[in-house]
Amino acid sequence: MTVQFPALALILLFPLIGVVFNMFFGFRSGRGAVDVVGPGVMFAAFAVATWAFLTLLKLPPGSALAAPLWGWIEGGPFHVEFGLRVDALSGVMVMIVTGVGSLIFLYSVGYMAHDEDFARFFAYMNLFALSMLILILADNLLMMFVGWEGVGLCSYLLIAFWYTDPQFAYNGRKAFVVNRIGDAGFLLAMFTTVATLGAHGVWTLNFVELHNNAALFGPAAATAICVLMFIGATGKSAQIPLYVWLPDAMVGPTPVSALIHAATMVTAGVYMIARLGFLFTMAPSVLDLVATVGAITALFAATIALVQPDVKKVLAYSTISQLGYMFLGVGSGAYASGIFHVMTHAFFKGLLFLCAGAVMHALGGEQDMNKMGGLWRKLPITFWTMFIATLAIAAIPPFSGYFSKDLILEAAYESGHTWLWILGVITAGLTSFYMFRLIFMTFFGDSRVDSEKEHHIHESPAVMTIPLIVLAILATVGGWVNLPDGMLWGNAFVRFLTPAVGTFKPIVEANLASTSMPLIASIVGIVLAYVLYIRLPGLPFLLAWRLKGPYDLLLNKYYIDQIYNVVVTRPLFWVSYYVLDRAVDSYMIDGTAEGAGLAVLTSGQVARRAETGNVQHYAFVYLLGALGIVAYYLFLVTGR
Amino acid sequence: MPPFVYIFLGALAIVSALGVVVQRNPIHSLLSLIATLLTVALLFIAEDAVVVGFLQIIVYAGAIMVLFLFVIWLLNLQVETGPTGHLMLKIFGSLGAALLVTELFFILAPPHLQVKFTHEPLGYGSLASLAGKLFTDYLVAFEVTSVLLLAAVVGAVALARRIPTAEEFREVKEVEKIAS
Amino acid sequence: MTIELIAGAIKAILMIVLGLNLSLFLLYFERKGSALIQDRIGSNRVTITGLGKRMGMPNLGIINTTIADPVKMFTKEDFIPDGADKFLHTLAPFLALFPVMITFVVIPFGDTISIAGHHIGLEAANLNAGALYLLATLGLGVYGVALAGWASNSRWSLLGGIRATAQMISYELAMGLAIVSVIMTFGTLNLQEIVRGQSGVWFGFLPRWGIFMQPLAFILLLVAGAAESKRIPFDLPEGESELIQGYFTEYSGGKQAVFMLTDFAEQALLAMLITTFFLGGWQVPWLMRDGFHLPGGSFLAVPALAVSILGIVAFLVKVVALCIFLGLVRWTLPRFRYDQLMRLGWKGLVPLGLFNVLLTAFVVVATGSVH
Amino acid sequence: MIPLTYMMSLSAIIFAIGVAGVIIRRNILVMYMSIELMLNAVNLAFIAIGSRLGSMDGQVIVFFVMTVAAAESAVGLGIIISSFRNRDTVHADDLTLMRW
Repeated sequence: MTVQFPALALILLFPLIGVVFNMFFGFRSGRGAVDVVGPGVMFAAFAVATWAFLTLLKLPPGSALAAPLWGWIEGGPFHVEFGLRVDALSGVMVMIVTGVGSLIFLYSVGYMAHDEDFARFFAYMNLFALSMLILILADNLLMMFVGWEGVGLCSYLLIAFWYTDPQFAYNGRKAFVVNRIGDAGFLLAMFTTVATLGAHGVWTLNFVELHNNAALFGPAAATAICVLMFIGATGKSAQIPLYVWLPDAMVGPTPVSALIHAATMVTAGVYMIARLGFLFTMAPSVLDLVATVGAITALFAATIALVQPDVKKVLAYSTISQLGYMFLGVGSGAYASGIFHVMTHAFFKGLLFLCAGAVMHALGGEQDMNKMGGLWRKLPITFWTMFIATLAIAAIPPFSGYFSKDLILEAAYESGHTWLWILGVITAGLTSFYMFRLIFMTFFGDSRVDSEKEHHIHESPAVMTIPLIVLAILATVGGWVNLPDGMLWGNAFVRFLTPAVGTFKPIVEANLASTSMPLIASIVGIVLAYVLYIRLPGLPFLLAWRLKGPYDLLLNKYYIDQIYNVVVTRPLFWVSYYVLDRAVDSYMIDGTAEGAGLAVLTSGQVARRAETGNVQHYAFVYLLGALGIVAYYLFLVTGR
Repeated sequence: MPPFVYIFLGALAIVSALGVVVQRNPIHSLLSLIATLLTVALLFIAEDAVVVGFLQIIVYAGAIMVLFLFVIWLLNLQVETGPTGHLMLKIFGSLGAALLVTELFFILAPPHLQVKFTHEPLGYGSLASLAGKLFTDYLVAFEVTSVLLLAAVVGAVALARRIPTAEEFREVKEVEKIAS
Repeated sequence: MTIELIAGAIKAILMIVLGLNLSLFLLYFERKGSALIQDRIGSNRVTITGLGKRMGMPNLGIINTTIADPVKMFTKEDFIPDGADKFLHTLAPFLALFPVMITFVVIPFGDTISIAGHHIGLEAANLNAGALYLLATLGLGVYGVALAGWASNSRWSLLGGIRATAQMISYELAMGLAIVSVIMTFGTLNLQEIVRGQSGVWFGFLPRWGIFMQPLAFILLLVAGAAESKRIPFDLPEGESELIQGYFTEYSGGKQAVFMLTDFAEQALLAMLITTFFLGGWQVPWLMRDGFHLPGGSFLAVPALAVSILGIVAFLVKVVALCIFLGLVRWTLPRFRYDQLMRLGWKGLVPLGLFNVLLTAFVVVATGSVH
Repeated sequence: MIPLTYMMSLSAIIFAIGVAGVIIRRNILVMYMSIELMLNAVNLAFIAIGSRLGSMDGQVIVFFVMTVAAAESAVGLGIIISSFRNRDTVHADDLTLMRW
């Protein structure tokens, strides 16, 4: 059943207010007002979202809240409404976005305290929140696409926030372009959908109606649409082959990395696939593709993260690999578990980024872990929260990450993707290794901080630490909403989501080995990290020296950027310049244009002879004309 | 009106019209033109278009021609001297004009020109009848004409006005100060 | 038919002679009247063998103004300056005099009289479009002075001519507006009709003259006419102190006499016009066709012929009185400056005239007296 | 009453004279005068035919023609003055700006 809940519009209205205020009055009103309005609207939206979510919980399972606002496009039979819809899936996402979002906004107040462009920053952030909420609350594909584009734009704007550095601006452009490729896929998928359904006389993009008419999609159409959608998802969610933008996106302010590039936007792809689950279920081959890509991405990114010296780079690659987990989950058909990991990941990865931000804040923008160490006494809150988050991401029970990641790997195993499961397990081990490497290098050992930065290391202000603590709590208990079967309330989360995304039907029975392997792998990773970075600090360098080849390979991220540069970018530039610009533009187009001009010119040169410029000559010609006309009439009256 | 009046006036009109073209001195041309206008006005009156005839004298001869006179003075035009070029143009222009006359003769001569004669109504050509037509059938045209005149006045001023230099402007200001 | 023609000729000659005689009178007044006003003796030398003195009468200078001056002028050398356009130089004075002279013929100087069963209106030409004819001829008066100024190839003359032209066409406008308002009041273009329209009385005693119907138009016509005839205070075209004699600086002898005659004739014509339009023309107060209807209600019978003669006399009296008035003005006021002249003409009289026409139109429509 | 053909021929002749004047005189002012000549010729034709048809329309048209002629000459003379000011000539064959 669907309940009308107009208040949903408020969730969009509040960020909109924030955008308008910060964009047009932010500078004049000064820092105080911006600091109040920027996070304030997010908290307000969070409050409304909570209200909506609670009402949703009271309703029987499988029901939804809807707020059809107005008709948007009326093209004959084809019509698109501007409507909002909150079912279990989007409800969870809204809670994540507004909740984590408001915390991160609060954090940014402290983080951006010394930046001049605070108003622009919060305007962009509010705009991002607005777009993300549109993406989530949309009740049809087109509106979702609007949000999809909006978050892409905001990502670009915020990555290049400090646009004075050309490198940053370049990274922003890179993210934007790469995203465009994915968006093209999304767009084509939409066209295909409309075409396919239109052939059957159904003109709609509404999710519910699509779901009801899912039977109309033949397997071929479903496959095509899903592939295109998946391309879009890889672009937005940084999967192979379109992940390259995310590491570079780290040049943006850390709250941006936390909110956009860890917690919310990058999970849009997962959300989209879960939202269109009924369609993907009709295309199992695509599901396998999704799962494979996810697993490989997870392992791939994790290996790169092993050796990165830059703290944010490590977190970026770990984000990619966690996203890979999510895709593995949804690819295995367990959409609920994927979304579950989205939630927990939002908690602990957001927390990790915020902590990294706190560290950088304390060290005056230092990002190189080789210049850190021994900070845990100086930054106790940061340390403990980050430690909790690390345990969570390393999937150590009872922290949240354990439940979600375990659920995903279990799903992978039970859906028969054994090899992918093995990859996932290895990745789990790598994950815990590089995360604890990060912890150890940052907070333990003796300090390697530059001496001039040494003395003014300080714990962050409360406005920054409070979000850390709240998120730490969430990262701890967040996973408990979905315990293994039989314990207390069991898998309440999955049960809650099931009516929205469908059930997961295992084909292989899980066994003790399959359920215990990930945990073992994680612990092994932790021990390994401990040995390497606490016990024998020299060993890593020795290894790096001995295994120079693989080390450089990882350090340089498999030279993927260089390869793309040679394989894609250069040819593209070459074609654009030599073919399109030189040949087509200058010869064909300009040739025709100038040719026309030349023709006119020459004919004018000829015709000019007739022009003496003397009025009387013209008058004489005029007289001749008059004579002719009179003669004609003379012929009329006299002739015949 | 007895025919000889028409003959006399017509001959006068043609002669003076020729004068407009052949006189070398612009002032003489202007005088010939005025003479033509007056004779034509008299022909109007002879044709019972009394009001229009007098209007022609008042407007044309009394106002517009004075304007011409002023312009001639302003430009200080003298007798045209020296060879006036384009002899061919002159010859062919005259020939063309002559040809036009002959053609018009043929067209305007009976039997081609059929006009059914009617007796003129009472008060024909009087101010009342003219005004009656003007303010009923031709009202819109009349109003539009007034707008046209206004536009012409503005345009003429804008065209002929010379932007005074700074000190000229100052002088004008002083004069006005003295005057007021 | 013939008798009408004869009568017309007689009347035309009569009017022109009248105009010329008035001009002579004005010439006399120019001499002796100004002397009187300026407390001089004036011209008093030439006499016919001192006849007047012998009779012990004071010499009023009639002889030397009315006879000696014209004789003297016409006997002087007629000089045409070098480089002047001879034809136009000769043509100009007559071009100036001609329109004025032909204007006299439409002035009604008396009521219709009947001689031997023939009804003869006492005006040279009874035009239905008399007022338009008036305007037309007055408009043509410009060319004489303009060409005189141009043709005599002299700076003074040209300046005077330009001034005269500008002044005349400027004040023609106000004049025309005044006449138009009168026409609207009486609803006819025929001057005789206009004069007839001024018969009768208001409130039993006030004659229904135009001056009482159109006081504003009266003032307009008076001022504009004075400017039209280039008399002081509007005599810039011939301002002696600035341009020796203005547009007829280069004229001498008979032609100059013609110019002066034109001036006087214009003055006389102006007087006649004002009389016709505003002072009831030949109307005698309270005099009907059969006799006087005095305000008291008492009646005094008068024979028809006497009525006609009385009318003519009244006309002449009014005209002469106006001439004298104009002369007084002339000898009283100083001369305008050029910009003042133009301002008065364009910013003063023309708007007033327009306003007056508008007002008249309203009144005419309101009183429903649309003809 | 004089036959219509006479008036028509008269107006035709005057018109043709005006045409010739426009073409052969190089003084713009005189060309303008010739244009006025043509206008008057046409007016004459209007009046003649109108009086023979016993309709006032011809005279009304003539009235309008006069008004338009007044406006036209006002603007035209303004143009002549300004052109004389800028180019210091009133000869049509010196004012060949239309060429470039």
